[in-house]
Amino acid sequence: MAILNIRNLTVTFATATGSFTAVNGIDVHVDRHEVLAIVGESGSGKSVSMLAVMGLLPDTATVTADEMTYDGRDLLKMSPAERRKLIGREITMIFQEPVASLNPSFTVGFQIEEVLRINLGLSGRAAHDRAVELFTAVGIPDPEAKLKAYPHQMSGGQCQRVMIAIAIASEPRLLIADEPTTALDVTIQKQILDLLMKLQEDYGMALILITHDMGVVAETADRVVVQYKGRKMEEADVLSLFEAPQSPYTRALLSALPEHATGDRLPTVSDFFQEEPVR
Amino acid sequence: MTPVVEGRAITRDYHAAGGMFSKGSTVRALKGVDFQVQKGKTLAIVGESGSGKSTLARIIALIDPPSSGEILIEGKPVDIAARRPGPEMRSKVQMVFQNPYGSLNPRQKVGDVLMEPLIINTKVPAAERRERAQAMLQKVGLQPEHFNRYPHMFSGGQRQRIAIARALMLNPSLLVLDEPVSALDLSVQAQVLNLLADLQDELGLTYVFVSHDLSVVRYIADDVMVISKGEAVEQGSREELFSNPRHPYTQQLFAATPATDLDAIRARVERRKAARLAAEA
Amino acid sequence: MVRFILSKLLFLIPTFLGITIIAFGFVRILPGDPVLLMAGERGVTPERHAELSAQLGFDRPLVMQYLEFLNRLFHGDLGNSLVTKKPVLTEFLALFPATVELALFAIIIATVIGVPVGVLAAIKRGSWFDQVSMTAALVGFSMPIFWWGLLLIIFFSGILGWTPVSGRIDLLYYFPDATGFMLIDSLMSGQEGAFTSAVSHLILPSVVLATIPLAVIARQTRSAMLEVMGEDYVRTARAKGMPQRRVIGVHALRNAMIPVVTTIGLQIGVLMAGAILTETIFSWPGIGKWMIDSISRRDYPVVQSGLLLIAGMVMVVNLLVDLTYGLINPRIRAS
Amino acid sequence: MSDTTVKLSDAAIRRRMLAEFWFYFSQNRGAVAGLVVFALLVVVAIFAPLLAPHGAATQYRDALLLPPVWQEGGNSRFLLGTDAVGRDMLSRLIYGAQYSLFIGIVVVSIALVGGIIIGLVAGFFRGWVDAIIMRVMDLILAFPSLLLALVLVAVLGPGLTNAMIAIAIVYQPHFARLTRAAVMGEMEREYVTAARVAGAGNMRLMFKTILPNCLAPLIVQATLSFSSAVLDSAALGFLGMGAQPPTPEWGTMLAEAREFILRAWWVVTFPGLAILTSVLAINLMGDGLRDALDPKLKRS
Repeated sequence: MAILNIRNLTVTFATATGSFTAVNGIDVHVDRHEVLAIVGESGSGKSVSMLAVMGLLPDTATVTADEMTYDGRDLLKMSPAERRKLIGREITMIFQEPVASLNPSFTVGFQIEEVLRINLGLSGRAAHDRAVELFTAVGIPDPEAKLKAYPHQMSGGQCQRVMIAIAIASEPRLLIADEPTTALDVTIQKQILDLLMKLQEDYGMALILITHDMGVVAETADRVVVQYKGRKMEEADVLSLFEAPQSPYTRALLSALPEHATGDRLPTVSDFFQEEPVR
Repeated sequence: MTPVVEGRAITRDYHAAGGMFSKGSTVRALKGVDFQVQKGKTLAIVGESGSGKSTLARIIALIDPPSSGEILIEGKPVDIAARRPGPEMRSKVQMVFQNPYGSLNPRQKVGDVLMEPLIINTKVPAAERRERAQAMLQKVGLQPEHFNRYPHMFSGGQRQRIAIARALMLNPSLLVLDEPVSALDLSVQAQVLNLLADLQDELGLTYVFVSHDLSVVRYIADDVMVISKGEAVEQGSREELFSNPRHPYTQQLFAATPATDLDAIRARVERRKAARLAAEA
Repeated sequence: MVRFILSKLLFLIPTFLGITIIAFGFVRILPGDPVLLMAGERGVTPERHAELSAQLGFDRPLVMQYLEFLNRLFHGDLGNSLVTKKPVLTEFLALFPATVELALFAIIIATVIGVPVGVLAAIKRGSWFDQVSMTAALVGFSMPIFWWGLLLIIFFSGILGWTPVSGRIDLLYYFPDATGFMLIDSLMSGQEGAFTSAVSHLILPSVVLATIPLAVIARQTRSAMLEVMGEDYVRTARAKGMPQRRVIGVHALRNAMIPVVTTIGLQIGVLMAGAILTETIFSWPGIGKWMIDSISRRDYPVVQSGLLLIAGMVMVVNLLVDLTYGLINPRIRAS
Repeated sequence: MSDTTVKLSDAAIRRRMLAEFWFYFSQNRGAVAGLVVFALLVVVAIFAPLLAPHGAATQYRDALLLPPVWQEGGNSRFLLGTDAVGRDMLSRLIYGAQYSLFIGIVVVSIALVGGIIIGLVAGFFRGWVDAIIMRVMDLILAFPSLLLALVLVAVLGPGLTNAMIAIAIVYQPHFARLTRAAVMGEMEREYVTAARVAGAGNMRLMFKTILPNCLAPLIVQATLSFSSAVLDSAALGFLGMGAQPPTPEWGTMLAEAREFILRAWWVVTFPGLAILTSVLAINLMGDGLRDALDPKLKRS
C-alpha cells in the first residue's frame, strides 16, 4: 500500500544560462511503515524530488509528473491551502544542516511550540507540556531548560534531535530525512539513525531517507532507489542491492567502498561504467 | 632508521580572548601527543570533530607551532615559533587540505598554483618551472592543457588532484593530508585514494593522513592513532587496531561505523521483520 | 547582556577622547593665529595679543591646554560664540530640538515607508512593484537633496502654493518655547491654526531629509529579506507547514531586521549631514544651519564645540543602535 | 572522471571569463543603461571644447536669463537658456561634466589606495595594530561626512582641490573597513594557509594571494563612492565651500541660481538634473557590477 506514489517526475530549473533538468522521469513510491533510502552522489537530484513533494522548490523550478499522490490524493492538483494542511502535519521533513535549519532568533522551545499551537491547535500550556514530552522522546536531557535555549547554544546532534522532535510533533505518516547525519560525527550519526529507526517503528510512519552514504543505507533501509544525474539507476530491497546489484553504476558505487577493497587498488566508477561526459 | 617525522609530547593551547570583564580562558586542544612515522609509511590520525586532529595536522605541517613539545623532521628539531621555516624545511613537508573548493586561490591559474612553490623556494628558471608543472599535472592525472585554467573550471576531484600536485612540486618527503577525500563523492574518493597510493609507491612518500572515516583509514594506513579530546587514546599498526581495538573510545568508534557487509544487513533485516511481526501479534 | 552594554560603553571612551582631540586640534591646525581666530580680533597690538593669549590659555603647554579644555568640557563650558557672545552650549540647546524634530520625522517617514516597501519588493521579486520601487529607491539614493528641496519648493510652494518656503511656523503665531518641539509647543499653545502651520512647515523639509535614508532602508530591507529567505531555517518554517504570512512576518522578518536596524542607525549620521543642506534650503533654525553659518562667519568657538557635540551625539546614537542590535540578536544577547 | 578536455588557449579563457562577466552584467538592463549614460558623460567631458556652442564663462549681456529654446522668449542660440549674467546654460553644463568626472576619479583614487593599504594591514596583522587603526577609523566615521568635509574645507580653505581632499579623507575609512572585513574573511580560507605552506611571506600573502580576492566588493564600493563624491562635492559647491564661481561646477551653478528659483526654473533645474543623471548612471552601473561580481548572487 503506497502512501506516496510518484510517476515520471521531472524537475527543471531555469538558470541564467538556460534550463537544467535536475530530475528526469523518476518513479518513486513508499509504503506505509517502510524505510526507503534514496541514494546518489552530488548532482544526482536525490533531494530535489522530495523537495518537490514538500513544495519547497524555488520559483525557478518547473515540476511535472504523471502522478504525484499522497494517500490517493493528488498533490499536484491540490490548492496551496489544502497542501499546507498535509505539509508539516502528515508529511514532515528534516534537513542536512541541523544548526542552520533552526531559526537563530528564536528559542528552540518557540520553534516546536509554534508547530503544536498552529498545526495542532494546542494551547500555550498544553503545547509546552507536549514539547517537553517530545524532547524527552528524542532523548534531549533536561528538556525544560533546553526549551529556553537558542540553536547556537546547542550542538549539531542536539539540534538534529530538536528538528526530529518538531518533525514528529504531529505524529506524521511520512517523514522525509534529507541527509540527516551528513554534518555529524559518526558516533552522533549512529545515535541519530538509531533514534530515527526507533521512532519509525514506534510511530509506524513511513521514512524516506536521502543519503549519499552506502553505510547509512545498509544500516537503515528496507528498500533502496539509486539515482544518478537525475535518473533512476536501480530499485531493489536492501539485501538484494548489496548482494547482487543490477545496474553497473550501483556495482561501481559498492566496489568503490574502501571497506570492500580486496587488493591494493579500489575499483573506480569508470572501471564499470562509462560516465556521460561533463561539459 | 630515523623517522621522517616525530612528535614528542606535543601540546597546543588556545587562548580564548578575554572580554573587558572576563579573564581569557585557555583550552588545551592537544594534551601531549607522541608519534613517529617511518619513510614510505602512512600514519592515519583518526578522530571526530573537536578531537584536535586538525590542530595536530597543522603542527606537523609546520603551520602552527606547538605550545610545548618537539617536532623533529628527519631527526632534526624544528621550532617554527623561533624561526619561520625556510625553503629547505618547506621542501620537506607539504600539506593537502580537506576542502578542495577553499584550498585553491580562485584568482590563480592552475599553472601559477603549481609554480608558486618553485618561485618562492627555488631558483629554478621560468622555462623549467613550466615544464615541471606540466609534468606534475600529468602525474596526477590531469592534462597539460589545464595549465591556464582557473580552479572554478574543475570538479572537486580534479581540484584535489591539483592540490596534491602543488604539494608535490618541491619533492617533499612528508605529506600531511587533512581529510583529503571527505568532501568528495564516493566514486571520486576512490580515484583520489588510488592516486595517493600510487604516488606513495612511486615517490617513496611518507603520509600523515587525518580522517574521521575508519573505512578509508583501513584502506590506506600502515599505522593508526586514535585521538579523542586532544589525547591519543590508542596507537598501533592497522592490523592490530582493526582486529583488536582496546580502548573504549576506539570500540565505540567501531560500533558507530556503519557495517556494509551482507551478514550485518541480513541480520538487521531479520531483526526488523521479527519486530514487525511481534508488534502485529 | 549587562556585560555587553558595559563593554560597549567602555569602547566609547577612546572614541570620545579622540573626538575631543580632533575638536581641540581643529583650531590649532587652522591657517592663521589661533589666538586671534578664537578671540575674533584682528590686527591687535602685541600687548593685547599676550593678554588674549593668557586669557584663552594659549600661553601654556599644549598638553595643559588640552587638559584644561577637557576640564571645562566636563563642567559644561564650551566657550562663547564670537558673534552672539552667548555660551555655545546655550545656543546649541536652543537650536537642538528643531533639528531633532526634523530628523525624527524624517527617520520615521523613511522607516515606516522604507521597511514595508523593501519587504514587499523582496516577496514579489521581479514584479512590477519590485522594479518600480527599486528604481525609485535608486533615484532617491542618487538625489542631490539640495536640488530636490529646491524643486519641491518650486512646485509645492511656488506653483501650488500649498506649503511655506521657510521657517518652522508662521510669524503670526507666538508662544514661548516649552519643549522646543514646534509640534508639541503649538498644540500646547492652544492657538487656532498653530499646529497646522507647524505641520505644513515641517512637511517639505522632512520629506527632503528622508529621501536618501528612505532609499537606503528600502534597498537594504529588500536585500536582507532576499538573503534571509534563502536560509535553511526559512525552508524549515515552510516544511513545518507554517502559513506564508508567518514564514515571512515572523521567521524571515525577524532575522532580516538585524542588519536593517543597523542601517537605520547609520542613517542618523547621514541625517546630520543632510540636515546641513536641508536646513540651509528651508532656513530651518537648527544646528545644521547654525554650523554652516558659523563656518562661513568664522565663528570658530562655535564650530569647534559644535563639531564635538554633533559627533558626541552621533556616537550616543550609534551606541543605542548597538544595544538594540544586541537586544534583537540572541547570538549576542545570550552570550 | 572521464575528462573531455577541450583545448583552450589563454586568450580563449580570458574571452570566456569576460563573456561571462558581460553576460551577468547585461542581465541587468539598468546597468547597461547606466553604462551608456556614463560613457556619454565621459565623451562629453573629453570633447567639451568641441561640443560646447559657447565658452563656459562667456557672458552675453544682451541675453540675461533667457528661457530654453522651446519656451516663449527662448533663443535658438541658447538651447537651454542663459543664466543671470548671460552665460549659455548648455555650454556650462557640458564643461561641468569635466569637473564631476575629475572629482570622482581623484577622490576614489585617493580613498581607495589609502583604504586598501590601511585595511589590508589591519585585517592581516590584527591585534593592537588593528585595534588602533579601527579606533581611528571609527573616530572619523563618528562625524557626519559632509560636516567633517565642511570643517576640513574650513581649515584648508574653500576650493575644489581642498574639497576633493576633504571628501577623500572622509571616504577612506569605508574602504579601510571593507578591505579589512574582506581580508579577514579570506584569511579564514584554506588557500591562504596553503600559500603559507608553499612558503609565501607576508608581503606576498597580502598583495598577491589575498588582495586580488578582495577586489570585487572594493570595485562596487568604488563606484558607489564615485557617485557620492560627485554628490558631496556638488553639495560643498552649493554651500559655497567647494568650487568657486565662476567655475561651471554643477553644485556651484546651483548655488548661484538659488535666488532665481521662482523666476527662472531652468537655471535651477538643469544643473540638478545633470547631477542626478550622472549619479544615477554610476549607481546603476554599480548595481550591475555587484550582480556580476558577487558570487553569492551568481549561484542563485
